[in-house]
Amino acid sequence: MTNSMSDALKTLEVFRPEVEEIDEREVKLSVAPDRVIAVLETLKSLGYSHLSLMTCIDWIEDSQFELVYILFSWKDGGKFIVTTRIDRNNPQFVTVKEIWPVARFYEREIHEFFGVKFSGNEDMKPLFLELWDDKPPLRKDFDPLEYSRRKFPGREYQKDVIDEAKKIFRGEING
Amino acid sequence: MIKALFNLVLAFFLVLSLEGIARKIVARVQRRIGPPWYQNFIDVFKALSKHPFSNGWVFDFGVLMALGGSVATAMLMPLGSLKWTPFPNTDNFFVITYLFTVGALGMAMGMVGSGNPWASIGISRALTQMLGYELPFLVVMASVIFNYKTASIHQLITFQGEKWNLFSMPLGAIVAFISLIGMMGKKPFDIAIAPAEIASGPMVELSGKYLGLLQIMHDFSLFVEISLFVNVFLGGGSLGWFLVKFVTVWVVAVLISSVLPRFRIEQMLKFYWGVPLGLAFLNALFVVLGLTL
Amino acid sequence: MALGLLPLVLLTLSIFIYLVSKMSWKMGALLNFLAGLFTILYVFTLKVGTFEKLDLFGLNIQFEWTNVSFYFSFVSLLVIVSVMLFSTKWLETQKYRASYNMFLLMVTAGSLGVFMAADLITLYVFWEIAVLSSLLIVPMEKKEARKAVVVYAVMSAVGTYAFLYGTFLAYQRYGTLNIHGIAQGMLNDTSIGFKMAVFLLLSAAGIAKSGIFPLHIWLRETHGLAPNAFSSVLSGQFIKLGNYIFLLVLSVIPSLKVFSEVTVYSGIPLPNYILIALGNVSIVIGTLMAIKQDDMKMLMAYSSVANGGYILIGIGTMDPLGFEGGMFHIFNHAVASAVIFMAFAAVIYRTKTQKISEMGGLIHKMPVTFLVYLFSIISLAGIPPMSGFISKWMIYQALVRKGMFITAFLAFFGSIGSFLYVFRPLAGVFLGQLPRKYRDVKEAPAVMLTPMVLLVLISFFLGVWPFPILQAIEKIRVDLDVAPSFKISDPENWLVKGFAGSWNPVLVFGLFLVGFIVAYILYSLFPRPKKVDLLAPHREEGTPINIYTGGEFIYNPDLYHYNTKFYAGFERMYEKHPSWEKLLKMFGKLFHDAGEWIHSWFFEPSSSAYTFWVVVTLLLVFWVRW
Amino acid sequence: MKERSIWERIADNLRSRSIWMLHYCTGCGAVELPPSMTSRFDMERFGIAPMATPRQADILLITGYLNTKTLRRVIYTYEQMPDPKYVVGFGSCTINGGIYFDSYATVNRLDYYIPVDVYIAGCMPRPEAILEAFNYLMEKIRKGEADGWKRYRENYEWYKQNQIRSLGEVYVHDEFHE
Repeated sequence: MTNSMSDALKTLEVFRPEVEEIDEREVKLSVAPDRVIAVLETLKSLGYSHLSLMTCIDWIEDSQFELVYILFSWKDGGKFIVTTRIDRNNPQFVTVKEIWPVARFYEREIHEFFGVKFSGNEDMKPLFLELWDDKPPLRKDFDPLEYSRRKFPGREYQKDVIDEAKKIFRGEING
Repeated sequence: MIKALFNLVLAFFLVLSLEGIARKIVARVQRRIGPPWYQNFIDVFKALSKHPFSNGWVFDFGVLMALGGSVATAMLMPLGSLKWTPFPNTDNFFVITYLFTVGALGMAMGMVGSGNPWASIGISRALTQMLGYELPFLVVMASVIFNYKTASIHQLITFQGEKWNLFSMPLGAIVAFISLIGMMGKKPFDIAIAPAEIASGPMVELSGKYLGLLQIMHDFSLFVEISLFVNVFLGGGSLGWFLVKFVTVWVVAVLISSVLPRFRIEQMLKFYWGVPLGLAFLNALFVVLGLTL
Repeated sequence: MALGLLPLVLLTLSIFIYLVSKMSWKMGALLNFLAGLFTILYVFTLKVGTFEKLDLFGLNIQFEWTNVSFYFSFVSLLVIVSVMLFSTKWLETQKYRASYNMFLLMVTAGSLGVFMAADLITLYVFWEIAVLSSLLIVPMEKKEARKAVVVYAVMSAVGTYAFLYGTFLAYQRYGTLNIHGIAQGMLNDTSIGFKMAVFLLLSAAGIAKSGIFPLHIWLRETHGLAPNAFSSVLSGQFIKLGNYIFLLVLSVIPSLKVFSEVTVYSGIPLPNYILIALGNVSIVIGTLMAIKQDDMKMLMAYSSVANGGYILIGIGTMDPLGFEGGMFHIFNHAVASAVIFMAFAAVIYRTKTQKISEMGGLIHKMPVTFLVYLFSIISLAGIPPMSGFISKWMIYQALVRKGMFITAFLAFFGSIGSFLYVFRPLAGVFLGQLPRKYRDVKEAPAVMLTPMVLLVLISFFLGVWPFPILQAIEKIRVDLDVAPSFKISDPENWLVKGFAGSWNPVLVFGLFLVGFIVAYILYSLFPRPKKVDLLAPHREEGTPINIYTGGEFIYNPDLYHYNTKFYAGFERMYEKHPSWEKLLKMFGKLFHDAGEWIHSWFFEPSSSAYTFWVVVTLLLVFWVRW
Repeated sequence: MKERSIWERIADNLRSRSIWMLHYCTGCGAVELPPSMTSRFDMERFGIAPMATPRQADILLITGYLNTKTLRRVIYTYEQMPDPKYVVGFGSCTINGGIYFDSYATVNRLDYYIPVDVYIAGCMPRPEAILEAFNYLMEKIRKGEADGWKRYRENYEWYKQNQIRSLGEVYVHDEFHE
């Protein structure tokens, strides 16, 4: 952990983040949802000005979404990964559009693929998917194979080609 | 009138097979086999046999006017001697060059009429290119006409009985050849039909038979341009000799164009208005002072 | 009615028409048209050579009807009558209709008087009538036109007063004002300097009027901002006044014999050479500036500059072919630019804008205007089936024959440049995508289309069978004995002969027809095309434009039309070009500041200094007592 | 296979000898085309040349997986091509979805949407396979069996209905092209 990152951690003590050091210049901070905005702003003031990614992870077992903000500092090359857990059934969170304008598109994408609503960022139009009519696709409970079979009819093979291919692969029958 | 029809038939078969040979030459330069010599015939008839799209009556009218213009010019063109001149009293140089531009203007109007901005960009490049290569050529031709006091092509041929203009006015011949490459739209100067940049420029909306008709129009214009150069600078002689010279000029042009990259518009204009124009005026000066070799 | 009365009758008629138009402008316009029609028929009946002397308020006006005046009045009347017919419908867009009718008739009267005048003073009087009435018509429509008219007035004033000064010089030396008298006097005059001075002063009016190099600035704004139909008269007919002066100066006063001892190059005397040099420069300026204009009327104004240069070169060479080419080009340019300006007027009548960049795809809505414009640009650019080519062919023959390679080069540059700038409005305004705001534009009314179609048919007919007009010009050439022995047109075997070979216009048109038929046969042999509807996005929303757009769906046609900076590649080459207008504006500024300085010198704020200067000037005046 | 008139047979012969390929690369297989054009494999000797616009092209090469966005543009381009047109599907992605068979955005079978004349197996076939396929296509054209475009015209409704089923709507407004 570089010393500049460790003093940044000291200033963040007040928010009592769970610190986990992943790499020499990479630290993960998991914070309670209501303190995230404050942590982000302090980190930005400390030089971690580049929001290089904002994404979301679906923990379906404990029915939670984990919002991940990756901040990078051009001064000392350190990277802070700020994460927080929000409820999965009614995913709500505050927008960070004012801090980083680019977040507008990240949030729009997260809304499209996970269904998380961001108060304060109202243009939630679909960004990548065209005319999508099903559950947000990157959720764990969405089954792409079933969707693909329903939406894009495939080719019916008389004999089961796939397991025959496995046999050829294992050399039981010659190809 | 029979000679005129003979002109057309000769133009069609001669130039299409020559273009097939040109594709063969380019292939050989790139060390590959290349298509058979009759490939262009197949392409033209295949294009004619498809079911095309038409973008409105201006599009059709433009293609017809283009083909009509270049067919009329091909009919006027003498082939190497008075015996093969379809209309002896009307083969004036200026009439041929300006009747040739009827075809060019008809094509330009038709292609822009297709409504595709690629085509308008291509046509604006083609017209600028015409401004580029036409001027040195006309100055050289003016000096030739001033020297022999006649603008009718078949008289120019008879004047070159013993010594070709190529040797009596070498500068003029070089400049005329450079602008001939520009006129034909071969490689260094195919800015207007650049397939990579503007999706084959004016020909972007040409489907089926329009593509075939434009290909035939291009053949007739090639025939007119090269036979103009051969008549004025490489003297006359029988039809056989004329064809030999025609083929040699074509092969030399193809060889040059198969190795050169494409110019930009400014480069092309600066090139044409630089050395070739200077040489053309120098040639005019020599002619005025009577210093022809 | 006697010859001299014609212009005077027209003048009184214009007052009468003003009163009639006050009541109903449509009646006034119709009367105007009938008067024009009557004049053009009457002009045919006039016998060549009738001489007429009138004294009006003590000023004896001499008229003489020669072949030249017949040719010029026929050309200008043709343009004016068609514009009068055009404006019977077009006038509804104008505010000052009655005065428009009146001044238009005054312009006709003035120009007829100029063409008929036998002596220079009558020529000057009618010249002033024509110029002043045009000065009053130009600022009628647009507010900015007022400033443009000032520039126009100054430029033509420079020309006319130089002309007047030349007349007095000639009168003072040769004792006569009659043109033939002056010509006789100049023939046996010896001092070259004096003859040159009179020659250049007289031709200054021509330079100003037909927009040749030094005095060509007014053309852009005046043609651009004048009321649309009148700019057609301005460029079609007013340039002919300037060309008449050139003809007067170059051939009526036989410049070849008068300046035979100062020949510069291959038989062309020095003054002709100066005029040809000016013509060359104006071709280059006209072509280069026309290529980069975005306003279509200003574009055509610069094309008038270029074509004025062509005419001057044609007549300047005093070579039989060049002379006849120049004279024929006067006719072609008049008809072609009149039709083009009327076509633009029809377009503006419908779309209310002059900028090429704001328009597009009008062919779907105004096909007849498109066809009329297409055929007139074929004639203006000098392409075979139309009459424009014959005149340019003759000029090239003369230039190449005389070995003037620089002029020939510039003439070729002008003619190929004319392909570029006539094609720009064709592609930008008529072809391409129709913008949304012109979705319900209708075709121009029939009354506007008929004059255009008639003029185009005349030009087309003369392109295929040019001999009637060539014989008329040949009569003029024989009158002014410019190498009378040389035969150019012999209608028997349909040949137009020149030094360096001949050609047969009917045969060329026949070949073009044969080519067209061969193309049509080939076209109809093969499978029928499927129609692509270019107006689909206008008919029902939500259908993309069905042309190749790289696989993308384009719903908004306005984005997909290429008309601004059409020749970007070429325009970039002469972006920072020296501008003659800026030079003159700088001079204007210089005089303005000097006047300002002197003005502040005198008009002191304090009254004592003011009285002091008045006393000093009075003393000075009495002391000198000149 | 109905009997073809003499003109039709000649035209098919001509069409087989000069195929113009549309230069519209939809997937990863397009990288195999340049080597098949240059001197080692030289496609041009069979008369096959790349063309810039669908209006001039005869065959449309689907060189890889097709997601919904590209499929819309492919259908639109296919309809812009003049009539005797053929489609060649490269690689297993066009046959049965290939490695993206379970993706929510990738098409599993190409010829539900546009008629395909020749499939080339392989997860991106090499130039030899491509030339072999082109020769096979030329043979089919000569025999008149390559009638994909006729099938598209005859059961146009079926194809349209398939397209709507998978894509919702073929033409789509997106904010980036207004």
